[in-house]
Amino acid sequence: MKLRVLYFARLREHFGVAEETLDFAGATAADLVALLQARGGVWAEELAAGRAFRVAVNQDIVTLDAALPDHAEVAIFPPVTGG
Amino acid sequence: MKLRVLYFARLREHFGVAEETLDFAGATAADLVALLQARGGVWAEELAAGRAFRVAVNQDIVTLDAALPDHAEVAIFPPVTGG
Amino acid sequence: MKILVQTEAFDLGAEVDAMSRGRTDIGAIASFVGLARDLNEGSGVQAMTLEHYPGMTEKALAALVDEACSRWTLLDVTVIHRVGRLLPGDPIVLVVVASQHRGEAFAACEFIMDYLKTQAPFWKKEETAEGERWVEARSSDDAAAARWVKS
Amino acid sequence: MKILVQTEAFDLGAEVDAMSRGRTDIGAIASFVGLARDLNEGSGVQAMTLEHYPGMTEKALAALVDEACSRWTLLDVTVIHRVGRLLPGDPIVLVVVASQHRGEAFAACEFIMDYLKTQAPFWKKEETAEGERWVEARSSDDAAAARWVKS
Repeated sequence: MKLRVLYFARLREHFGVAEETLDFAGATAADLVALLQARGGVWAEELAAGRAFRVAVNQDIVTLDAALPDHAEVAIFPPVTGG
Repeated sequence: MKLRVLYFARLREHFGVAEETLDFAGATAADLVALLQARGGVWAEELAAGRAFRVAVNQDIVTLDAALPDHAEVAIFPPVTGG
Repeated sequence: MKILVQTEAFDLGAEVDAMSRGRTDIGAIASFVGLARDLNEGSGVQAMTLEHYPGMTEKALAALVDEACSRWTLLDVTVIHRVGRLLPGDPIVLVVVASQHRGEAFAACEFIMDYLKTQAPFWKKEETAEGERWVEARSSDDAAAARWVKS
Repeated sequence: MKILVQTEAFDLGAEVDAMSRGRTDIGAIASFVGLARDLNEGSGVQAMTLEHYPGMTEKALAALVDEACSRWTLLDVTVIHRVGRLLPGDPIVLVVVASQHRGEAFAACEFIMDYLKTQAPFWKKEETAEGERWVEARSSDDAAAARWVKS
Protein backbone atom coordinates (compact mmCIF):
# COMPACT_ATOMS: atom_id res chain seq x y z
CA MET A 1 0.00 0.00 0.00
CA LYS A 2 0.95 3.64 -0.27
CA LEU A 3 1.31 5.91 2.75
CA ARG A 4 1.82 9.64 3.02
CA VAL A 5 4.04 10.21 6.06
CA LEU A 6 4.42 13.61 7.76
CA TYR A 7 6.95 14.71 10.38
CA PHE A 8 6.65 17.73 12.66
CA ALA A 9 8.71 19.91 14.97
CA ARG A 10 11.93 18.35 16.32
CA LEU A 11 11.45 15.18 14.26
CA ARG A 12 10.97 17.15 11.03
CA GLU A 13 14.20 19.04 11.73
CA HIS A 14 16.24 16.00 12.77
CA PHE A 15 15.03 13.84 9.89
CA GLY A 16 15.46 16.72 7.47
CA VAL A 17 12.17 15.87 5.82
CA ALA A 18 8.64 17.21 6.33
CA GLU A 19 6.75 14.72 4.19
CA GLU A 20 7.32 11.62 2.11
CA THR A 21 5.33 8.98 0.25
CA LEU A 22 6.18 5.37 1.04
CA ASP A 23 5.39 1.97 -0.37
CA PHE A 24 4.52 -0.03 2.70
CA ALA A 25 4.19 -3.79 3.05
CA GLY A 26 3.39 -3.88 6.79
CA ALA A 27 0.08 -3.65 8.60
CA THR A 28 0.34 -1.47 11.71
CA ALA A 29 1.83 1.79 12.95
CA ALA A 30 4.45 -0.31 14.78
CA ASP A 31 5.47 -1.90 11.46
CA LEU A 32 5.94 1.57 9.94
CA VAL A 33 8.00 2.73 12.92
CA ALA A 34 10.20 -0.39 12.61
CA LEU A 35 10.70 0.33 8.88
CA LEU A 36 11.80 3.89 9.67
CA GLN A 37 14.05 2.82 12.56
CA ALA A 38 15.81 0.45 10.16
CA ARG A 39 17.08 3.51 8.25
CA GLY A 40 19.55 3.94 11.15
CA GLY A 41 21.11 7.25 12.25
CA VAL A 42 18.70 9.87 13.52
CA TRP A 43 15.79 7.62 12.53
CA ALA A 44 16.94 4.82 14.81
CA GLU A 45 17.73 7.31 17.54
CA GLU A 46 14.52 9.35 17.55
CA LEU A 47 12.19 6.37 17.14
CA ALA A 48 13.97 4.07 19.60
CA ALA A 49 11.89 2.23 22.16
CA GLY A 50 11.38 4.50 25.15
CA ARG A 51 11.59 7.75 23.16
CA ALA A 52 8.45 9.87 23.43
CA PHE A 53 6.77 10.33 20.07
CA ARG A 54 3.19 10.24 18.88
CA VAL A 55 1.61 8.71 15.78
CA ALA A 56 -1.56 10.04 14.13
CA VAL A 57 -3.42 8.19 11.39
CA ASN A 58 -5.66 10.33 9.23
CA GLN A 59 -5.29 13.07 11.85
CA ASP A 60 -6.29 11.06 14.90
CA ILE A 61 -3.70 10.05 17.48
CA VAL A 62 -3.43 6.25 17.65
CA THR A 63 -1.51 3.61 19.55
CA LEU A 64 1.24 1.64 17.81
CA ASP A 65 -0.97 -1.39 17.27
CA ALA A 66 -3.32 0.61 15.02
CA ALA A 67 -3.81 -0.78 11.50
CA LEU A 68 -2.82 1.53 8.64
CA PRO A 69 -5.34 1.78 5.80
CA ASP A 70 -4.12 2.17 2.23
CA HIS A 71 -3.40 5.81 1.30
CA ALA A 72 -3.43 6.76 4.98
CA GLU A 73 -1.96 10.09 6.08
CA VAL A 74 0.37 9.08 8.91
CA ALA A 75 2.05 11.73 11.07
CA ILE A 76 4.89 11.17 13.54
CA PHE A 77 5.69 13.96 15.99
CA PRO A 78 6.94 14.76 19.50
CA PRO A 79 4.52 15.22 22.42
CA VAL A 80 2.61 18.45 21.82
CA THR A 81 3.47 21.71 23.58
CA GLY A 82 0.91 24.28 22.45
CA GLY A 83 -1.16 26.76 24.39
CA MET B 1 -23.12 53.98 74.32
CA LYS B 2 -24.10 55.34 70.93
CA LEU B 3 -24.46 53.16 67.83
CA ARG B 4 -24.99 54.04 64.18
CA VAL B 5 -27.21 51.33 62.72
CA LEU B 6 -27.61 50.78 58.97
CA TYR B 7 -30.15 48.61 57.12
CA PHE B 8 -29.87 47.38 53.55
CA ALA B 9 -31.92 45.85 50.76
CA ARG B 10 -35.15 44.10 51.83
CA LEU B 11 -34.65 45.07 55.49
CA ARG B 12 -34.17 48.75 54.62
CA GLU B 13 -37.39 48.66 52.61
CA HIS B 14 -39.45 46.76 55.18
CA PHE B 15 -38.23 48.82 58.12
CA GLY B 16 -38.65 52.03 56.14
CA VAL B 17 -35.34 53.33 57.44
CA ALA B 18 -31.82 53.23 55.99
CA GLU B 19 -29.92 54.51 59.02
CA GLU B 20 -30.50 55.56 62.64
CA THR B 21 -28.47 56.51 65.70
CA LEU B 22 -29.33 54.63 68.90
CA ASP B 23 -28.53 54.93 72.57
CA PHE B 24 -27.66 51.38 73.52
CA ALA B 25 -27.32 49.89 77.00
CA GLY B 26 -26.53 46.32 75.91
CA ALA B 27 -23.23 44.66 75.12
CA THR B 28 -23.52 42.36 72.09
CA ALA B 29 -25.01 42.19 68.61
CA ALA B 30 -27.61 39.80 70.04
CA ASP B 31 -28.64 42.46 72.59
CA LEU B 32 -29.10 44.98 69.75
CA VAL B 33 -31.18 42.52 67.73
CA ALA B 34 -33.35 41.86 70.83
CA LEU B 35 -33.85 45.63 71.28
CA LEU B 36 -34.96 45.97 67.66
CA GLN B 37 -37.22 42.88 67.79
CA ALA B 38 -38.96 44.46 70.79
CA ARG B 39 -40.25 47.21 68.48
CA GLY B 40 -42.71 44.58 67.20
CA GLY B 41 -44.31 44.57 63.72
CA VAL B 42 -41.91 44.20 60.81
CA TRP B 43 -38.98 44.40 63.24
CA ALA B 44 -40.12 41.38 65.23
CA GLU B 45 -40.95 39.56 62.00
CA GLU B 46 -37.72 40.17 60.03
CA LEU B 47 -35.40 39.63 63.00
CA ALA B 48 -37.19 36.58 64.45
CA ALA B 49 -35.07 33.57 65.38
CA GLY B 50 -34.60 31.44 62.29
CA ARG B 51 -34.82 34.33 59.81
CA ALA B 52 -31.69 34.73 57.71
CA PHE B 53 -29.99 38.07 58.30
CA ARG B 54 -26.38 39.17 58.74
CA VAL B 55 -24.82 41.64 61.17
CA ALA B 56 -21.64 43.60 60.38
CA VAL B 57 -19.77 45.65 62.99
CA ASN B 58 -17.52 48.36 61.60
CA GLN B 59 -17.90 46.69 58.19
CA ASP B 60 -16.91 43.17 59.17
CA ILE B 61 -19.52 40.41 59.34
CA VAL B 62 -19.78 39.09 62.91
CA THR B 63 -21.69 36.46 64.83
CA LEU B 64 -24.44 37.52 67.25
CA ASP B 65 -22.21 37.09 70.31
CA ALA B 66 -19.87 39.85 69.07
CA ALA B 67 -19.37 42.77 71.49
CA LEU B 68 -20.35 46.21 70.17
CA PRO B 69 -17.82 48.99 70.81
CA ASP B 70 -19.04 52.53 71.54
CA HIS B 71 -19.73 54.51 68.34
CA ALA B 72 -19.74 51.30 66.32
CA GLU B 73 -21.23 51.26 62.82
CA VAL B 74 -23.55 48.26 62.90
CA ALA B 75 -25.25 47.03 59.72
CA ILE B 76 -28.08 44.52 59.50
CA PHE B 77 -28.90 43.04 56.11
CA PRO B 78 -30.17 39.96 54.26
CA PRO B 79 -27.75 37.32 52.92
CA VAL B 80 -25.84 38.89 50.02
CA THR B 81 -26.72 38.22 46.38
CA GLY B 82 -24.16 40.06 44.25
CA GLY B 83 -22.10 38.97 41.28
CA MET C 1 -4.45 45.29 42.23
CA LYS C 2 -7.52 47.25 41.16
CA ILE C 3 -10.91 47.13 42.86
CA LEU C 4 -13.79 49.29 41.68
CA VAL C 5 -17.50 49.60 42.45
CA GLN C 6 -19.16 51.72 39.78
CA THR C 7 -22.41 52.36 37.91
CA GLU C 8 -20.72 52.58 34.48
CA ALA C 9 -20.01 49.62 32.21
CA PHE C 10 -16.50 48.14 32.21
CA ASP C 11 -14.35 47.09 29.26
CA LEU C 12 -12.91 43.57 29.61
CA GLY C 13 -10.48 43.97 26.72
CA ALA C 14 -9.14 47.29 28.06
CA GLU C 15 -8.70 45.87 31.58
CA VAL C 16 -6.80 42.82 30.32
CA ASP C 17 -4.66 44.97 28.01
CA ALA C 18 -3.84 47.36 30.85
CA MET C 19 -2.83 44.42 33.02
CA SER C 20 -0.52 42.80 30.48
CA ARG C 21 0.87 45.81 28.57
CA GLY C 22 4.65 46.08 28.80
CA ARG C 23 4.97 42.89 30.86
CA THR C 24 6.66 39.71 29.74
CA ASP C 25 6.34 37.68 32.95
CA ILE C 26 2.62 36.89 32.69
CA GLY C 27 1.84 33.48 31.22
CA ALA C 28 -1.87 33.24 32.00
CA ILE C 29 -4.82 35.60 32.36
CA ALA C 30 -8.09 34.07 33.50
CA SER C 31 -11.12 36.31 33.47
CA PHE C 32 -14.79 36.17 34.26
CA VAL C 33 -17.73 38.36 33.31
CA GLY C 34 -21.10 37.88 35.00
CA LEU C 35 -24.09 39.20 33.06
CA ALA C 36 -27.70 40.01 33.88
CA ARG C 37 -30.01 37.31 32.52
CA ASP C 38 -33.60 37.75 31.42
CA LEU C 39 -34.72 34.71 33.36
CA ASN C 40 -34.28 33.77 37.02
CA GLU C 41 -36.14 31.25 39.17
CA GLY C 42 -38.39 30.55 36.20
CA SER C 43 -39.79 34.02 35.56
CA GLY C 44 -38.85 36.83 33.22
CA VAL C 45 -36.63 39.63 34.49
CA GLN C 46 -37.08 43.02 32.82
CA ALA C 47 -34.37 44.82 34.79
CA MET C 48 -32.52 44.61 38.08
CA THR C 49 -31.10 47.07 40.57
CA LEU C 50 -27.93 46.33 42.50
CA GLU C 51 -27.63 47.90 45.95
CA HIS C 52 -24.44 47.74 48.02
CA TYR C 53 -22.96 48.88 51.33
CA PRO C 54 -20.48 51.63 50.41
CA GLY C 55 -17.31 51.30 52.40
CA MET C 56 -17.81 47.71 53.46
CA THR C 57 -18.04 46.60 49.83
CA GLU C 58 -14.56 47.86 48.96
CA LYS C 59 -13.20 46.45 52.22
CA ALA C 60 -14.76 43.03 51.61
CA LEU C 61 -13.51 42.89 48.01
CA ALA C 62 -9.99 43.91 49.10
CA ALA C 63 -10.05 41.22 51.79
CA LEU C 64 -11.00 38.49 49.35
CA VAL C 65 -8.38 39.60 46.81
CA ASP C 66 -5.80 39.55 49.64
CA GLU C 67 -6.94 36.06 50.56
CA ALA C 68 -6.55 34.94 46.92
CA CYS C 69 -3.04 36.44 46.83
CA SER C 70 -2.11 34.54 49.97
CA ARG C 71 -3.32 31.23 48.50
CA TRP C 72 -1.81 31.54 45.01
CA THR C 73 1.15 33.31 43.39
CA LEU C 74 -0.63 36.03 41.42
CA LEU C 75 0.86 38.83 39.35
CA ASP C 76 -2.20 41.10 39.24
CA VAL C 77 -5.93 41.10 40.01
CA THR C 78 -8.75 43.39 38.86
CA VAL C 79 -12.28 43.26 40.29
CA ILE C 80 -15.00 45.61 39.04
CA HIS C 81 -18.59 45.32 40.26
CA ARG C 82 -21.39 47.47 38.95
CA VAL C 83 -24.25 48.86 41.03
CA GLY C 84 -27.48 50.61 40.08
CA ARG C 85 -30.07 49.59 37.50
CA LEU C 86 -29.07 47.06 34.85
CA LEU C 87 -30.88 45.43 31.94
CA PRO C 88 -30.73 41.81 30.74
CA GLY C 89 -27.50 41.32 28.80
CA ASP C 90 -25.67 44.01 30.78
CA PRO C 91 -22.38 42.93 32.37
CA ILE C 92 -22.47 43.06 36.19
CA VAL C 93 -19.12 41.90 37.46
CA LEU C 94 -15.59 41.46 36.10
CA VAL C 95 -12.73 39.50 37.65
CA VAL C 96 -9.34 39.29 35.91
CA VAL C 97 -6.39 37.37 37.37
CA ALA C 98 -2.86 37.26 35.94
CA SER C 99 -0.34 34.63 36.94
CA GLN C 100 2.66 32.80 35.55
CA HIS C 101 0.71 29.58 35.13
CA ARG C 102 -2.87 28.87 34.17
CA GLY C 103 -3.81 26.62 37.09
CA GLU C 104 -3.30 29.42 39.60
CA ALA C 105 -5.06 32.01 37.44
CA PHE C 106 -8.14 29.81 36.98
CA ALA C 107 -8.33 28.79 40.64
CA ALA C 108 -7.93 32.33 41.97
CA CYS C 109 -10.47 33.75 39.50
CA GLU C 110 -13.10 31.18 40.47
CA PHE C 111 -12.28 31.56 44.18
CA ILE C 112 -12.78 35.34 43.99
CA MET C 113 -16.15 34.93 42.24
CA ASP C 114 -17.34 32.27 44.69
CA TYR C 115 -16.36 34.37 47.70
CA LEU C 116 -17.71 37.56 46.18
CA LYS C 117 -21.10 35.85 45.79
CA THR C 118 -21.30 35.04 49.50
CA GLN C 119 -19.08 37.63 51.26
CA ALA C 120 -19.45 40.98 49.49
CA PRO C 121 -22.44 43.15 50.47
CA PHE C 122 -24.37 43.42 47.20
CA TRP C 123 -28.08 42.78 46.84
CA LYS C 124 -30.11 42.34 43.67
CA LYS C 125 -33.69 43.42 43.20
CA GLU C 126 -35.42 42.17 40.07
CA GLU C 127 -38.25 43.78 38.12
CA THR C 128 -40.63 41.19 36.71
CA ALA C 129 -44.10 41.33 35.15
CA GLU C 130 -45.45 40.45 38.62
CA GLY C 131 -43.60 43.33 40.29
CA GLU C 132 -40.33 43.76 42.12
CA ARG C 133 -38.61 41.07 44.18
CA TRP C 134 -35.37 40.82 46.11
CA VAL C 135 -33.23 37.94 44.93
CA GLU C 136 -32.78 35.29 47.63
CA ALA C 137 -29.32 33.94 48.40
CA ARG C 138 -28.68 30.56 46.74
CA SER C 139 -27.55 27.51 48.65
CA SER C 140 -25.52 26.59 45.53
CA ASP C 141 -23.45 29.74 46.07
CA ASP C 142 -22.80 28.79 49.69
CA ALA C 143 -21.75 25.34 48.49
CA ALA C 144 -19.43 26.83 45.86
CA ALA C 145 -17.73 29.05 48.46
CA ALA C 146 -17.49 26.19 50.95
CA ARG C 147 -15.31 24.25 48.48
CA TRP C 148 -12.48 26.67 49.23
CA VAL C 149 -12.52 26.31 53.02
CA LYS C 150 -9.23 24.79 54.08
CA SER C 151 -9.69 21.61 56.02
CA MET D 1 -18.80 27.80 18.13
CA LYS D 2 -15.75 29.43 16.58
CA ILE D 3 -12.35 27.78 16.17
CA LEU D 4 -9.47 29.58 14.49
CA VAL D 5 -5.76 28.96 13.95
CA GLN D 6 -4.10 32.15 12.77
CA THR D 7 -0.87 34.14 12.74
CA GLU D 8 -2.56 37.44 13.60
CA ALA D 9 -3.26 38.68 17.12
CA PHE D 10 -6.76 38.23 18.52
CA ASP D 11 -8.93 40.70 20.44
CA LEU D 12 -10.36 39.26 23.67
CA GLY D 13 -12.80 42.14 24.19
CA ALA D 14 -14.12 41.88 20.64
CA GLU D 15 -14.55 38.10 20.89
CA VAL D 16 -16.47 38.35 24.18
CA ASP D 17 -18.60 41.22 22.85
CA ALA D 18 -19.43 39.25 19.70
CA MET D 19 -20.44 36.28 21.83
CA SER D 20 -22.75 38.19 24.16
CA ARG D 21 -24.15 40.92 21.90
CA GLY D 22 -27.91 40.79 21.55
CA ARG D 23 -28.24 37.85 23.95
CA THR D 24 -29.93 37.93 27.33
CA ASP D 25 -29.60 34.25 28.26
CA ILE D 26 -25.87 34.25 29.09
CA GLY D 27 -25.10 34.60 32.79
CA ALA D 28 -21.39 33.79 32.77
CA ILE D 29 -18.45 34.18 30.40
CA ALA D 30 -15.16 32.62 31.50
CA SER D 31 -12.14 33.34 29.37
CA PHE D 32 -8.46 32.56 29.25
CA VAL D 33 -5.53 34.14 27.46
CA GLY D 34 -2.16 32.38 27.40
CA LEU D 35 0.83 34.65 26.75
CA ALA D 36 4.45 34.12 25.73
CA ARG D 37 6.75 34.61 28.73
CA ASP D 38 10.33 35.80 28.65
CA LEU D 39 11.45 33.00 30.94
CA ASN D 40 11.00 29.22 30.70
CA GLU D 41 12.88 26.40 32.40
CA GLY D 42 15.12 29.01 34.00
CA SER D 43 16.54 30.69 30.90
CA GLY D 44 15.59 33.78 28.96
CA VAL D 45 13.35 33.44 25.92
CA GLN D 46 13.80 36.08 23.20
CA ALA D 47 11.12 34.77 20.87
CA MET D 48 9.25 31.58 20.06
CA THR D 49 7.85 29.97 16.95
CA LEU D 50 4.68 27.91 17.05
CA GLU D 51 4.38 25.11 14.51
CA HIS D 52 1.21 23.09 14.02
CA TYR D 53 -0.27 20.31 11.92
CA PRO D 54 -2.73 22.02 9.56
CA GLY D 55 -5.90 20.00 9.25
CA MET D 56 -5.39 17.90 12.34
CA THR D 57 -5.19 21.00 14.53
CA GLU D 58 -8.64 22.22 13.60
CA LYS D 59 -10.00 18.68 13.91
CA ALA D 60 -8.45 18.20 17.36
CA LEU D 61 -9.72 21.58 18.61
CA ALA D 62 -13.22 20.85 17.30
CA ALA D 63 -13.17 17.46 19.02
CA LEU D 64 -12.23 18.92 22.38
CA VAL D 65 -14.85 21.69 22.11
CA ASP D 66 -17.43 18.98 21.28
CA GLU D 67 -16.29 17.02 24.32
CA ALA D 68 -16.68 20.13 26.51
CA CYS D 69 -20.19 20.68 25.11
CA SER D 70 -21.11 17.10 25.94
CA ARG D 71 -19.91 17.48 29.53
CA TRP D 72 -21.44 20.89 30.34
CA THR D 73 -24.39 22.96 29.15
CA LEU D 74 -22.63 25.68 27.19
CA LEU D 75 -24.12 28.52 25.16
CA ASP D 76 -21.06 29.34 23.04
CA VAL D 77 -17.33 28.61 22.80
CA THR D 78 -14.51 30.42 20.97
CA VAL D 79 -10.98 29.03 20.65
CA ILE D 80 -8.25 30.95 18.81
CA HIS D 81 -4.66 29.69 18.70
CA ARG D 82 -1.86 31.63 17.07
CA VAL D 83 1.01 30.09 15.10
CA GLY D 84 4.23 31.53 13.73
CA ARG D 85 6.82 33.67 15.50
CA LEU D 86 5.80 35.40 18.72
CA LEU D 87 7.62 37.66 21.18
CA PRO D 88 7.46 37.67 24.98
CA GLY D 89 4.24 39.37 26.06
CA ASP D 90 2.40 38.31 22.90
CA PRO D 91 -0.89 36.47 23.42
CA ILE D 92 -0.79 32.89 22.11
CA VAL D 93 -4.14 31.30 22.82
CA LEU D 94 -7.67 32.45 23.66
CA VAL D 95 -10.53 30.36 25.04
CA VAL D 96 -13.92 31.95 25.78
CA VAL D 97 -16.87 29.96 27.16
CA ALA D 98 -20.39 31.28 27.71
CA SER D 99 -22.91 29.51 29.91
CA GLN D 100 -25.92 30.26 32.09
CA HIS D 101 -23.95 29.67 35.28
CA ARG D 102 -20.37 30.37 36.25
CA GLY D 103 -19.43 26.89 37.47
CA GLU D 104 -19.94 25.38 34.03
CA ALA D 105 -18.19 28.24 32.23
CA PHE D 106 -15.10 28.00 34.47
CA ALA D 107 -14.90 24.20 34.31
CA ALA D 108 -15.30 24.04 30.52
CA CYS D 109 -12.76 26.83 29.93
CA GLU D 110 -10.14 25.11 32.08
CA PHE D 111 -10.95 21.70 30.56
CA ILE D 112 -10.45 23.05 27.03
CA MET D 113 -7.09 24.59 27.97
CA ASP D 114 -5.90 21.43 29.73
CA TYR D 115 -6.88 19.22 26.81
CA LEU D 116 -5.52 21.67 24.24
CA LYS D 117 -2.14 21.51 25.99
CA THR D 118 -1.93 17.74 25.61
CA GLN D 119 -4.15 16.88 22.61
CA ALA D 120 -3.79 19.58 19.97
CA PRO D 121 -0.79 19.34 17.60
CA PHE D 122 1.12 22.53 18.37
CA TRP D 123 4.85 22.68 19.08
CA LYS D 124 6.86 25.56 20.50
CA LYS D 125 10.45 26.34 19.62
CA GLU D 126 12.16 28.94 21.78
CA GLU D 127 15.00 31.29 20.84
CA THR D 128 17.38 31.84 23.75
CA ALA D 129 20.84 33.35 24.12
CA GLU D 130 22.20 29.78 23.87
CA GLY D 131 20.35 29.10 20.62
CA GLU D 132 17.08 27.49 19.63
CA ARG D 133 15.38 24.69 21.53
CA TRP D 134 12.14 22.78 21.19
CA VAL D 135 9.98 23.01 24.30
CA GLU D 136 9.55 19.62 25.97
CA ALA D 137 6.09 18.46 27.03
CA ARG D 138 5.44 18.98 30.75
CA SER D 139 4.31 16.21 33.03
CA SER D 140 2.28 18.88 34.89
CA ASP D 141 0.20 19.35 31.71
CA ASP D 142 -0.44 15.61 31.50
CA ALA D 143 -1.49 15.68 35.16
CA ALA D 144 -3.82 18.64 34.54
CA ALA D 145 -5.50 16.86 31.62
CA ALA D 146 -5.74 13.59 33.56
CA ARG D 147 -7.94 15.33 36.17
CA TRP D 148 -10.76 15.37 33.62
CA VAL D 149 -10.72 11.67 32.77
CA LYS D 150 -14.01 10.18 33.88
CA SER D 151 -13.52 7.34 36.32
